[in-house]
Amino acid sequence: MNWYNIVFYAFAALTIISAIGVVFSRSILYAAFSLLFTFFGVAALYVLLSADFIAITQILLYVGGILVLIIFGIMLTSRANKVEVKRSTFQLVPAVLVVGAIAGTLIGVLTTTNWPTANFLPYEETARPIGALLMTQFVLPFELASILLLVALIGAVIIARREKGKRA
Amino acid sequence: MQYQFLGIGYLTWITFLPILGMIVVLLIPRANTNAMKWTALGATILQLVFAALIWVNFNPALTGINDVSKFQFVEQTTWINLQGAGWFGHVVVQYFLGIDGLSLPMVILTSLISFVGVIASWNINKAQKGYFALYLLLDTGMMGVFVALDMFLFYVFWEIMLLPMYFLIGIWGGPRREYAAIKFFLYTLFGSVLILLVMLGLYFSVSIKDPVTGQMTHTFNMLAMMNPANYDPNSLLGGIGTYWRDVAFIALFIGFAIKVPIFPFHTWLPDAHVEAPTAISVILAGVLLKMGTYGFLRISFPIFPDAMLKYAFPLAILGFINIVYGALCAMAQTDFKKMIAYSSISHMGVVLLGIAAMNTQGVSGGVLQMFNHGVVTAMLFLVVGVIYDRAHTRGLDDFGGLANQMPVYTGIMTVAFFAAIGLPGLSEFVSEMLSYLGAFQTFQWVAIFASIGILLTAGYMLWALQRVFLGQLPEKWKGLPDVNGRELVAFVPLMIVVILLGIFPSILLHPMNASLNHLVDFVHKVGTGLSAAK
Amino acid sequence: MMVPNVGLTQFLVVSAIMFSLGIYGVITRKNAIMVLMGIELILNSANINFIAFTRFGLMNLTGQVVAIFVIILAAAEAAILLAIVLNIYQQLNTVNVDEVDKLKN
Amino acid sequence: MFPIDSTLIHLAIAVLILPLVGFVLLIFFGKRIPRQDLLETGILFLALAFSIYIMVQKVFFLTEPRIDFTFRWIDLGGLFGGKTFPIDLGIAIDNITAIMLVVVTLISSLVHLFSLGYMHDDIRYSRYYAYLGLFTFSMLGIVLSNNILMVYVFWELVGLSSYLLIGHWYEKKSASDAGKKAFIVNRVGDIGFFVGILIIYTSLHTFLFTGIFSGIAQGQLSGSLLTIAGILIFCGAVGKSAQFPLHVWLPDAMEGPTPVSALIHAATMVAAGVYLIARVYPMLTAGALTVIAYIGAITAFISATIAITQNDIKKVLAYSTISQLGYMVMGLGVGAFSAGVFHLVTHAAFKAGLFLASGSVIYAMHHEQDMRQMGGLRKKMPITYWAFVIFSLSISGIPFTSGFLSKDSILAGSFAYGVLTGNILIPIIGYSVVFLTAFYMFRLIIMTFHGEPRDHHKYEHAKESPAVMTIPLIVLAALSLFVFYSFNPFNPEQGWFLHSVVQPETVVPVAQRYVWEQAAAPQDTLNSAAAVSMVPAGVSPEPVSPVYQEVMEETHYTGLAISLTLAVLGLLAAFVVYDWKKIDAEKLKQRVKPIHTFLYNKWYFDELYGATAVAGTLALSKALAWFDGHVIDGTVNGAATLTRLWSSLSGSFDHYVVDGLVNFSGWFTGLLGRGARKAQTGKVQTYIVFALLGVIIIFFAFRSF
Repeated sequence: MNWYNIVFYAFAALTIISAIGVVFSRSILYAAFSLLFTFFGVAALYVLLSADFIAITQILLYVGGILVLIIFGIMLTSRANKVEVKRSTFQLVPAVLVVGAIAGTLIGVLTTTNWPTANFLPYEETARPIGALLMTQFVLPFELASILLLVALIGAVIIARREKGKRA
Repeated sequence: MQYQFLGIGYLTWITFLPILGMIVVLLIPRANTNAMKWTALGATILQLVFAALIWVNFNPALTGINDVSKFQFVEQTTWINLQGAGWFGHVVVQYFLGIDGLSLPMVILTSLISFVGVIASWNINKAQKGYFALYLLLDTGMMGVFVALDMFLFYVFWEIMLLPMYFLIGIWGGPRREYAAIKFFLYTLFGSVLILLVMLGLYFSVSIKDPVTGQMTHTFNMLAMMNPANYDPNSLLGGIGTYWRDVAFIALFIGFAIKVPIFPFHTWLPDAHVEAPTAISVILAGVLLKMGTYGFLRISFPIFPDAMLKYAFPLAILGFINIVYGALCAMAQTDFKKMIAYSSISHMGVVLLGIAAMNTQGVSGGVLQMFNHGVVTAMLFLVVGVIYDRAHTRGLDDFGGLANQMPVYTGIMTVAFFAAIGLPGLSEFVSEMLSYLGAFQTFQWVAIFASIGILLTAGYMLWALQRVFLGQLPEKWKGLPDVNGRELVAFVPLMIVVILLGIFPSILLHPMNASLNHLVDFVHKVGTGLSAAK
Repeated sequence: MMVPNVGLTQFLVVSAIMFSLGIYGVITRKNAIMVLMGIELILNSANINFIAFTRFGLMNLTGQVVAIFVIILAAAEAAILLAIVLNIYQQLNTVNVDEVDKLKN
Repeated sequence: MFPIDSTLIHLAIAVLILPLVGFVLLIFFGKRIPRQDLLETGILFLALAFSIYIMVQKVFFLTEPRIDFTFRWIDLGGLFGGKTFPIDLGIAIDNITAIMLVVVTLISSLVHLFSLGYMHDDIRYSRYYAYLGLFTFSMLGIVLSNNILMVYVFWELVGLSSYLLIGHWYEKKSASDAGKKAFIVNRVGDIGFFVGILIIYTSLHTFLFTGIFSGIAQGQLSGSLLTIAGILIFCGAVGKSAQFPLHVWLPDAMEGPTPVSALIHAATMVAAGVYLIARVYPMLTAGALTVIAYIGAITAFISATIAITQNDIKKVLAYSTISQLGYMVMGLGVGAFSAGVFHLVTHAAFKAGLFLASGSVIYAMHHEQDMRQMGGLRKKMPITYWAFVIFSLSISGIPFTSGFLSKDSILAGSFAYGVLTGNILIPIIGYSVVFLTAFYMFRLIIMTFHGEPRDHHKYEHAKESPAVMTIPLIVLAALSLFVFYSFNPFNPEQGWFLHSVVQPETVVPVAQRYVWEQAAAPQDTLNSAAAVSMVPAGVSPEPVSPVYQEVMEETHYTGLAISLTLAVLGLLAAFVVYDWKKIDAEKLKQRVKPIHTFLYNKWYFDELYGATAVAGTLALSKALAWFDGHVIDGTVNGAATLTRLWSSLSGSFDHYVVDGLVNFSGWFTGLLGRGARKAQTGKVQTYIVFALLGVIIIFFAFRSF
C-alpha cells in the first residue's frame, strides 16, 4: 500500500461521498456545497492522473465559475432554505433500481474488461502540448468553443433579462 | 407552286391567318377591347379575301376526291417524321392541304360565317381578349378540317376546334352553360375517340411506297386510303366487305354523326345552341354541323364505299327521322333558339338524305344544302340574337307584333324564315329540291315520307313567325329599337347569298359538279367492284 | 496486497459511481438547479474517464483537450441554463421542471 | 326589228319583270317614293298593255302554236356513263298563256286601281302595293312557265304573297291565323305536287312540259305510276284551287283586304290550280281525270250548300268561288277542257267583279261585312248594285252573260260524260249546284241591296264609292257580258275563245284514256303525240273525240233547258224567300235546323281537321319533344349519371378500401403512437430513464458472453 493508493482512495471516497451528498441532500444549498467538494475531489483525481493543467482548470472553472453561478441561481430563484427539495419527479424505488442497474452494468463492464494497457505512463508535462494542440489540430473546435461561449454569454444576458413590459 | 402569297400557299394563309390574328389579340393590352375586335375582324376579312381568291382561281374541271393531281392549291410536305420506333415502324405525317369541289363551298362558308360571327360578337362584354383569341383559334380549326387531306392532320384540326368551343360555350354562354359545354365536349370527344380508332386502324392497314426510301410504309394519307390496292392483304381493314370494315364504317359514322348531329346523337345540340352566345351559335350551326357530313363525303364514303353502299338505306332512314323528328320537336318548343336548333337537325337530315342517295342530284343537293343551311341558319341565329340582345328573353310567347316595332328586322327575319321553309327563289329550295330529287331516285318511299318535313317546317316556322312578329305588340316592347348598322352589316351579306343562290345556284354548283360526280362514280365503281370481287 | 494497486479500473469505477449518482440526481430532482448539478456530476465523471484513458495510454493528449472542451461546454451550459431558470422563474414563479409544461398540449 | 316571236318573248319577260321591279322599288324605297301607289298601278297598266299586245298577236295573227324560250338553269355535270343532269327552265307562250296573261294583268290592274280608293288610309299602304306587285309577278310566272319546276317555284311564291296579303292586317289574330292556315294547307297539296314532280323527273329526267309529254308518249312513264303522278300533281291544284278536302283555307283567307280577295282568292291565284291541270292535261290518264272530276263535283256541291247559309258577304262569295272552281275542275275532269278554261276566264272577270263590288259595299258600310246589317243599298249605290246584278246573273248562268256560255259548256261536257260513262252522279251534282248558285247569289243581292235598311246609322252614311272604285266595276261588268267571247249568246262554239283554246292531244297510252278517246285514237298515236300544244290559230277546232262531240251536240239542248230552268228557279226561290217573304226564312231554318247547323258550320271541316291533323301533329310534336327531352336526353344524362355512379362507386372503393387500407395503417400507427404517448410525459427525466434502459437492453442484447 503505497502513498499513491492511499491518496487515491481518500480522494475517491471524498468525491463519491460528496457526490452522494449532492444527490441526496434535502437542502439545495447543501447540495451546492457538496458539489464543491466533489469538484475538489475530481480535481485531485486529475492530479493523480498527472493532468495538472486540467486539474487547475477544473478548480478555476467549476469551483470559481460554475458553482458560483449555481449558487447565484439558487439565491435568485428562491429563498434558499425554504425551497422544498422534493424528489417527487420519479418514484424513488424505480429510480434506485434503474440507477443501480446502470451502475452495476457499468462497473461490471469496467472491471471485467481486459484493458490493453493498465499501467501508468511516465509523467509528462501537459500544459504546453495541450496549448500546441489547441492551436494546431483543434484550432477549429477551439474557435467554435470560444464563439459558443460568446453566444452563451450574450444569450444568457438576453434570456435572463427581466422584460418590464411583459411583467405588467 | 402556283398560288402563293409571300411564298406561302393560299391554303396555309387561309387556315392560319386566324392564328396570326389570335397572337395579335393576345398581345393587345386587356383594356383595349376595340383593337381586339378590329383585329379579329381584320383577320376574318383577310380570310374572306383569300376565300374569294381561291374561288376565282378555282378550276371547276378538276375532280379531286381520290386523285392528288386533280386537287388544287395543294401543299404537301412532311410534318412529323418518326424513324423506326419499334413495332409501329416509320411514322410519317404529312402537312397535306388541298381542296376540290367538295371542300370549296365549305371553305367559302367558313370564311363567310367567321366574318359574320365576329360582327355578331361585337357586344361581348366579358373577357374579350380570351373570347376573340379562342374564336380565332376555333376559326383555324374549322378551316383546317376542310382543307386537310392527311387524316392525322384532319384529326388534329378536328380536335383543335373542340377546345375553344368548349370554353366559348362554357364561359360566355347562358345560365346553363357549364352543363351545355360539358355535354358538347363529352359527346364530341366520344365521337373523336371513334374517329381516332378508325384512323389508327386505317393507318395500320394501308401501306404505300415511300417515295424517298422505296420502302412500304404506313400512311395517314386519305387519298391513299381510298385506293383498295394500298391495303395490306391480311390487315384489319383490308379485304373486301369484311366484318371489320363494316365496324370501322359504323364507328366512323357515329363519330361524324354526333357532329351532324344525327338522331339519336343529337341532344347536345339544342343545349349547346341555347346556351352559347349568338356568334357561337352561328358558328356552331353554320359550320360545325357541316363537318360531320363533310366527314362522310370526304372520308367515310370514299374509304369505305362497299360499306357505304351496304348501309345507304339505313342512312336515308336516319335522314328521314332527322327531318321529321327534328321538325316535330321544333314545333313543340317555346324557346326561339331551341326551335331553331331543332330546325337545324331537321335541315341536316335533308343533307343526309341527299348524300345517302349517292347520285348526282342527291350529293349535289346535299353539299349545296350544307352551304345553304349554314348561311340560313346563321341568319336565323342572328335574328334570335338581335331580339335577345334587346329583350333578354327568347320565349316565343313573350313577343308579338314586332313587325310594326321593328320593320327592317321583320323583313330580314321573313327572308330567313322563308329560306328555311324552302321557299323557291331562296337558296334552300334549290338544295332541298335536289336532295329530294336524288333521294327519290334511290329510295322512293323514304323521300316521299321525308317530304312531310317540308310541311312541318312551314308549320312551325310560320307559327313562330306569327307568335313573335304578328298580332298586337305587348306594352313592354314598345321601346325596342330596330336593327342597327352593325347588325345590318352581318345580315346583308348573308341575305345576298341566300337570294343569289336561290336564283343562280349554278355559281356554286358549277365548281362542285366535277368533284361530286367523280365521287358518285368512284363510290359506285369501287364499292360495287369490291362487292363483286367478294 | 489487500487493496489492489490503483490502476485504470479504479478510476473508471469512481467515474461510473459518479455517473450513476449524477443520473440519479437528474432523475429524481424536480428543481432545475438540482438537475443541473446532476448533469455536472455526469460531465465530471466523463472527464475522469477521458483523462484516465489519456493517462493509461489508450488515448494520447487528445483526451485532455476534449476534457477542456467539456469543461467549456459545461460552463456555457450552466450559464444558459441558469439564465433560463431565472427567466422561467420570473414568468411562472417556479423552477420545478415538471410544472414547466407549457409546450405540452 | 326582231322577228315577232322573239319580240313577244321579250315583251313577255318584260311583263313578268315589271311587277317585280315595282315590288323591289316599293319594298326598299317605299317611304321615299312619292305616290308609290300610282307607280305600281302605272306599272301594272303598262304590263296590261303589253299583255294585250301579246295576246292579240298570238291568238289572232301568229301561226306558230307555241313560242318557246329555254335556258339552262343548273348543269350538274355528268357521270362516266355519259349521263348528264341538266335542269332547263324557260318560258313559253301559247294561246292559253296569252289569254291568262291578259286576265292576270287586267284583273291585277283593276284591283290596283280599286285599291287606290279602298286602301288609301291604310297604315301599310306601300307594303300593300309591294305585295300586290310580288303576287302579280309570281302569278305571271306560273302562267308563263314552260316547265313544271318553274310552275312549282312560282306556285310557292304565289303562296307567299297570298300569305303576306291575307295577313296584311296582322295585328288581328284571325288575320295572321288565316295567312298561316292558307300557307300550310297549300303546302299539304304542294307536297303531293312535289312528289309528283319527283316522279316525273325520276322517270323522264326533265321538267319541261314538252319533254314530259314526249317522254310519256314514248312510254317512259305509264301505267299506274302515270295515274299516280297525275293525281299527285292535281294535289297541288287541290290546295291552290281550294278543292275538297283542302278547301278550308279559302274562306278564312277573306281576312285579307277585299281587293286582295278579288285578285288572289277569286280571280287568279285560286285559278292557278285549274291552269295547272290544263297545262298538264295531256299526261292525265282516265283514272286521274275521273278523280279530278269527282273532286271538282264534290267541292262544287259542298261549298254551294255552305254558301246558302252564310251571312258574311265575303264568306258567301268565298264559298261561291270554291264552288265555281269545283265546276272548272270538274269540267276539266270530264274532258270538257276548253269549257273549263273558258269558265276560268269568265269566272275571273265576274268573280273579281263580285268581290270588288262587295268591297265597294263594305267600304260604304264602314267595313261592315254582315249582310244582316245591310239592306236597301240599291238606292244609295246604283252603280255597285247594277254591276252586282250583272255579275250575279253571270255566275248563275243566265243567258246573255259570259257565265252562261262557259257554265253551259261545262254542264254539257258533264252531261256527255255521264251519258258516255254512266257516271250520272257528276252531271246531277253539276245541275243541282246551278240551282244553289242562283239561290245564294240572289239571296246575297236581296239581303244587301233590297228591302229596308237594317242598320240605319250605317245606311245613312253609306254612299256610292269614288270613281277609282266604280270604274273597275264597270269594266268587269262589261266583260261579264257575252259579246266579248262569242257573238252568239247561246252558242260559245262560234266565239273566238273556244277556237283558240283547244283541247291538247293526250299522250297517255291508249288503254289509259277515256273510252271515247280510245275509240277516236288513230293507230299511230304513240308516234305522233309528241306535238303537244295548241292547234294553230285560225284552224277550225278539231274535236279531239268525235264521239264526245256528238254526244255533246245531242244533249246540248236538253242540258241547256235543265240548267236554265234550275237557275231561274233558284233565282225565284231567293226572291220568294227573301224579298217577297212568301216563306219565312227563319221558320224554314228552324224546320231543317240540324241540316242548317251542319251547313252553317261548314260541314265541320275545320273542327275535323283541328281535332285530327292539327291536334294530332301538335300532340305528336309535344310527345316527341318529351321523348327527346326525357328519353333520349334522359338516356344521355342517364349514361352520364351511370358513369358518375360508376365513378363514385370506384371513388368509394378508392376511398374506403384502398385509402382505407392506407388509413388503417395510419390509424394503426396512431394507435401505437397513442400507446407510446403514454410514455411521452414531457418530462426530461423520464426520457433519460428510457434512454438508459435502452442502453442497458442494448448492452445485454449485444454482449458477447
